[in-house]
Amino acid sequence: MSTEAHGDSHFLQHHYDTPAQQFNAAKLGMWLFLAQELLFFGGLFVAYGVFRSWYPQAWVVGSHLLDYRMGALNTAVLLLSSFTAVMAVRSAQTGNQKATGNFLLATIALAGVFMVVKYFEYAHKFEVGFLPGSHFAPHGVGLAEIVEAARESGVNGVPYHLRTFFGLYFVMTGVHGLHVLIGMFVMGWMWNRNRKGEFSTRYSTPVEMTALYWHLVDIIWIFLFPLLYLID
Amino acid sequence: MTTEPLASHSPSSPDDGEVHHHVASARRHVIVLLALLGFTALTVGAYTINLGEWNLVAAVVISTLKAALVVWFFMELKDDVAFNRLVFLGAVIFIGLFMAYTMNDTRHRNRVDAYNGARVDPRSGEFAGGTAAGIVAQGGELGPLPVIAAESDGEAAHE
Amino acid sequence: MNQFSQLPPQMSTFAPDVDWMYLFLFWLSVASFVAIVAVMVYFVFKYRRRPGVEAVPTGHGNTALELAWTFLPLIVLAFLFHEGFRVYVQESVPPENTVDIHVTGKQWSWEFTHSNGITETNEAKIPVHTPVRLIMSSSDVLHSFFVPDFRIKRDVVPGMYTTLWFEATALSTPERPVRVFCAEYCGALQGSTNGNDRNTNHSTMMADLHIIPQEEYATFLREGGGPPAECADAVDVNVCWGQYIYAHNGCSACHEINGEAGGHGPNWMGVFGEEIALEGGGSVTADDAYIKRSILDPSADVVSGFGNIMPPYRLRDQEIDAVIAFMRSLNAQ
Amino acid sequence: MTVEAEAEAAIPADPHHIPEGADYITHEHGLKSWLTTVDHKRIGVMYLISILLAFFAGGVFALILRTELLTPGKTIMEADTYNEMFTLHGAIMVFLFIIPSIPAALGNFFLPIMIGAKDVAFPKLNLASLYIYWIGAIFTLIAIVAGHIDTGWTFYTPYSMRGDNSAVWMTIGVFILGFSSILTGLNFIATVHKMRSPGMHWRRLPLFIWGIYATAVIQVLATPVLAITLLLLATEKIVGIGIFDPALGGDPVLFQHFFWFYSHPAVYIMILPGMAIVSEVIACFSRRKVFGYMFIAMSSVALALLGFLVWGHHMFVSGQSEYATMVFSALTFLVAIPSGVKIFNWLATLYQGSISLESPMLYSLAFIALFTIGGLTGLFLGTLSTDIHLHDTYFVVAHFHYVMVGGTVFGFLSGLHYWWPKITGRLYDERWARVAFVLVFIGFNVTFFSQFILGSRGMPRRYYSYLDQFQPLHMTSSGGAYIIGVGFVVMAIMFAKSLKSGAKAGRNPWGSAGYEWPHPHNFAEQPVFTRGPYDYHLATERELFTGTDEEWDAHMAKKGEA
Repeated sequence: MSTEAHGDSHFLQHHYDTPAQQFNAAKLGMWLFLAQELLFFGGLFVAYGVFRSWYPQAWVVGSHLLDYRMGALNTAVLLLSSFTAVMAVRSAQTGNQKATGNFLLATIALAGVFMVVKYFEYAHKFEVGFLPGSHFAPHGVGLAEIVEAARESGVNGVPYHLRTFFGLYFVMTGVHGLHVLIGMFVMGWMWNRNRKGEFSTRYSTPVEMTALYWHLVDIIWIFLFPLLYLID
Repeated sequence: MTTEPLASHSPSSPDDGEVHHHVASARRHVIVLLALLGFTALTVGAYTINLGEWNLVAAVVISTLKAALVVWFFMELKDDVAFNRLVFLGAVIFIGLFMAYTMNDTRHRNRVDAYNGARVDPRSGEFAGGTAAGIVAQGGELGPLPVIAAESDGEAAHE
Repeated sequence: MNQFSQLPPQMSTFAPDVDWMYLFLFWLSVASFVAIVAVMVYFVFKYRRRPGVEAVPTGHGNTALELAWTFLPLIVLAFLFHEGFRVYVQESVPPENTVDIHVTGKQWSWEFTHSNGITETNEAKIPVHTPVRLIMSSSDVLHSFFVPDFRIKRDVVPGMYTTLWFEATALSTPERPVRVFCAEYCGALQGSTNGNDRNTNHSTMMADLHIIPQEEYATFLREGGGPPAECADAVDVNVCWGQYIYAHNGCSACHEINGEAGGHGPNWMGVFGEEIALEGGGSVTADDAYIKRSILDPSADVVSGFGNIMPPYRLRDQEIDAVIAFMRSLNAQ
Repeated sequence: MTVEAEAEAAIPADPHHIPEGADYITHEHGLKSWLTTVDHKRIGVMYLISILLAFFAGGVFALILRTELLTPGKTIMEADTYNEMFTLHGAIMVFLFIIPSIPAALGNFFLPIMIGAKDVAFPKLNLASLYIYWIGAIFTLIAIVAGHIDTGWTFYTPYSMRGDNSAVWMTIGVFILGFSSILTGLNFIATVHKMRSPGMHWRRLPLFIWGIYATAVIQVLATPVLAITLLLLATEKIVGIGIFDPALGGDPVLFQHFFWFYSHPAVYIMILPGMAIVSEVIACFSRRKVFGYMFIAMSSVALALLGFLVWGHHMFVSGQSEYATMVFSALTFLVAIPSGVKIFNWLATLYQGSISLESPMLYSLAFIALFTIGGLTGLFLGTLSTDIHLHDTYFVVAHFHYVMVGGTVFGFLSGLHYWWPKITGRLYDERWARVAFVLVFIGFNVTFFSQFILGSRGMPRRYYSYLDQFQPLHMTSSGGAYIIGVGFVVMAIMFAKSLKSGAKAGRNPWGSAGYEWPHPHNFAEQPVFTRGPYDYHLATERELFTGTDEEWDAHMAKKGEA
């Protein structure tokens, strides 16, 4: 119990002895949280694997109905945001308050770009009736797109389970999108705390934990992109 | 570690109770970012040249490499304690288990008995009860390609 | 032995193997349990706390002992797995040339369709000493086809086929048919008031298997089924047969025949030939054609005031005629 | 104002500081001080009250069920009401009582104390977990009030796709409860890793902590799969995404894989903490270090990990592939090994001990006997040929009640009696505690042993009505349930009297060498552990003294005179 450490370390909570202990506990806690996040998304990937192996034609045609250029753009955007997030952490660790704030803002902005692109993708699918499961009712341009996609992927007909593909597409990207939104919110909060000068070279834990979370969101997308958009 | 020169170690003693970060250089982060973007381009490239069966393998392998880069460098598992690595690895292993065992079932449901688990009764060609009426109506997994003539109606109805 | 273990009668070729395993496990368990509890009670008594007697410190344990009781049980467990799996494989792989019967589970009845196209509901004729394969599916929720006397069970799943096979080893009597239970929970009608009757909920979703001689089954396949034996002396065979179907095929779960209100379906008394209002407007005359349609495709014209809850019933034309005759006879009362 | 005083004022008051002469219950007053506390002991007590309420509700449903089953056909209610009752009994007992019971209530209270920490690693998160638990419970209540939830606690599709939306409320409730469980587990793992005092190395960790730690691993790794399962289920029900519903091309058997990937490991979330308590209690009442300490600790970890590999044994007759069935059956038998290791080591601990039979020990010895039955009947269900006959019958019902009630609940009661003086500062009437024990023990065996016989005779589970031939056994079972009910009423009165007028407990009424006993609350100063938690031959006379502080002073004075 080092009371002198408490004296000038307002960030140190009372049940910890040292800043290092507090940091290590926080980091372990965060990794455990990320582990549960992985398992959470893992369930979706298992469902994906099962139905992809059962209905390969639906998956190929469904994939051709997604615009891989938009997906690739979003991948690049998220990778870039991961970079700005890691730079925010670096700035916080080296005590550069201004750079920390700017990098956090850049990350939020890139996340925003991701969501805007996502919005356009969703809007189009809603428009032409590529809806999940029981609501799947393509019409107009959508029908033409299906004919085109079926021809491209060499499938002779409309796979019944396209609706399942879009069911999973919306759940997987939707749950991921929700995580992006939560990430934007948390980073905004961090930006505010940074503005108030709560972080220093001795204490930048919250920024680091937020960045860890953000990288995980990025990793999920790294897998979602080829699995959904790039199937031949 | 070959990447050691890129990182600068904090010189102070490790047991003074303070947090000692391995602050990595900005240069390393840029290199990792470029590698990630490169891999993305590679994935898209592999998609445009058709690899057939190997497409899935290529996609998953490249994605895993990308994820590994993020985890190892951006999330700094490289410099983290062994237990945190174990936590991450454990989560991945358990997802693998979940997937392996579930698909062990879903891919083998009709091995012992041709009828067992078959979605269509092979003798009568009849769909099992309780399936989507739509599948039955369409006479199988594949429905006919839609008639494009309906397009103009659909558009009109929508605008 | 069997009365001690409380197992049901052995009516299939699998039963002796399963029971042998059951009894082996039973005595293994009894022996293990008695040994463990005896040691525990003995220690508790022998080393009970007494003044002046201290516990002996544990020391560092005994690795050899630990390894022994970690790995020795594996031998027994491997044997259990092997024996259980051996019988399971037999149960999973039907022989060639089985007699096939299609089974459909639905809330809350079992339909058996024989190879001659005849469908029996909640009862089925089964030839003795013959491998029979059931090809099963469900038209609504999960059910499970469970025959304790045969020691077999398999879920009946909508959207896919599952199979079971067995060979019955003895004839059944009319008083004690081989009973089929539903072992996978499948619910009850909300607000149900007659939960004590057959085929109104999960716990009453039963069927009777009548194990008959092979020649009798062959005759049945060739010539088809007629009215039940109990209707042979009836004044009007068709009315009697219709009443039999009403009682045995699950109609009575929802349809009353006393002319009073209540029940989940329209009351049958006095309905035949009447003009009835339909759900969603319009009306129809309850004639032969309408009754037939509402048995085969109940969702087509639902009577006003009732939900679209009736599953389709696969009855043959003669059976439908019998049901209509029965309904007509109710008007006369 | 002096500089020192200014510095003092700048530091927020230490929420963990308890002034001399007060205890964690009395040092602050008022509802607000409880609802905003971050003290793990208070949070543990609030969990304890919450789970006991849930246990009461679940128990009432159980008695209603057993009353209905006194006769075939209608006894007191209709079939659909019965279906709702067993759904609520299962869901409340599993999600609101048994999963949070030992870890969240007793674990919260004792884990930090036993490792010499001031609190868990994340106290605010700990309080948040409690609130999340309450919110989940509220959603569950809404489901009960809003309508008709009759799917069984397993929510199997496509049955759960039908009916009204109360199933969605229930799903959301359980989804939220899952996060409470995850966050608690996460908190405990971080606490065990990062908050141990000097000298508390892994080979000294009390076995209770090992059990809670292994449980926490499952909570973190398995519960998120339940969360995604329920999310998919709710989405399927509201939007119809077509994953589990065969009417849309989905697969109902896939739902069972998803569900049991969580719910089988969850069985170990339930039983491991019970085993952990038994290890503590047996050591204390035998005055002896647990035999094969490391083997017991590692068997907990082994159970936690093996628990993930065997979920398919819930699906032997579901229509899954024979290949999967074979693998799952083989792996299932492996679970018997660590369970057996624990039982053998507990017996070996009794050998050459100094055994006394107070109520906590009675519950723990009963645990060993009942868990043995539960485990051995598990062999019937792991063996494929017998499982085909026994699956989905009362045999299964009896088996899991022997494990969950004979195991976990008896373990929980053992711990509750054992630590009651520590939590409340008061003693209870041992004679009445034993009367309650005898009633619960006898009632339990009457209730559930008859169900083994019912099951082997072919009585399926979840049956509202049954054939006449089963009636004598059903009546016996119901009679046993009433005896259990009486036993719990006696116990409740006994504990209430203890709270109201029980004698003041000493620091260590059982004379245990465990770390949690010799100090009034948490350790006043950070301790340095120099002996193991079961080293009776190394503990000081003061540490093992069973009386109050005043009695100790008198004792020392007498010694001085002599």
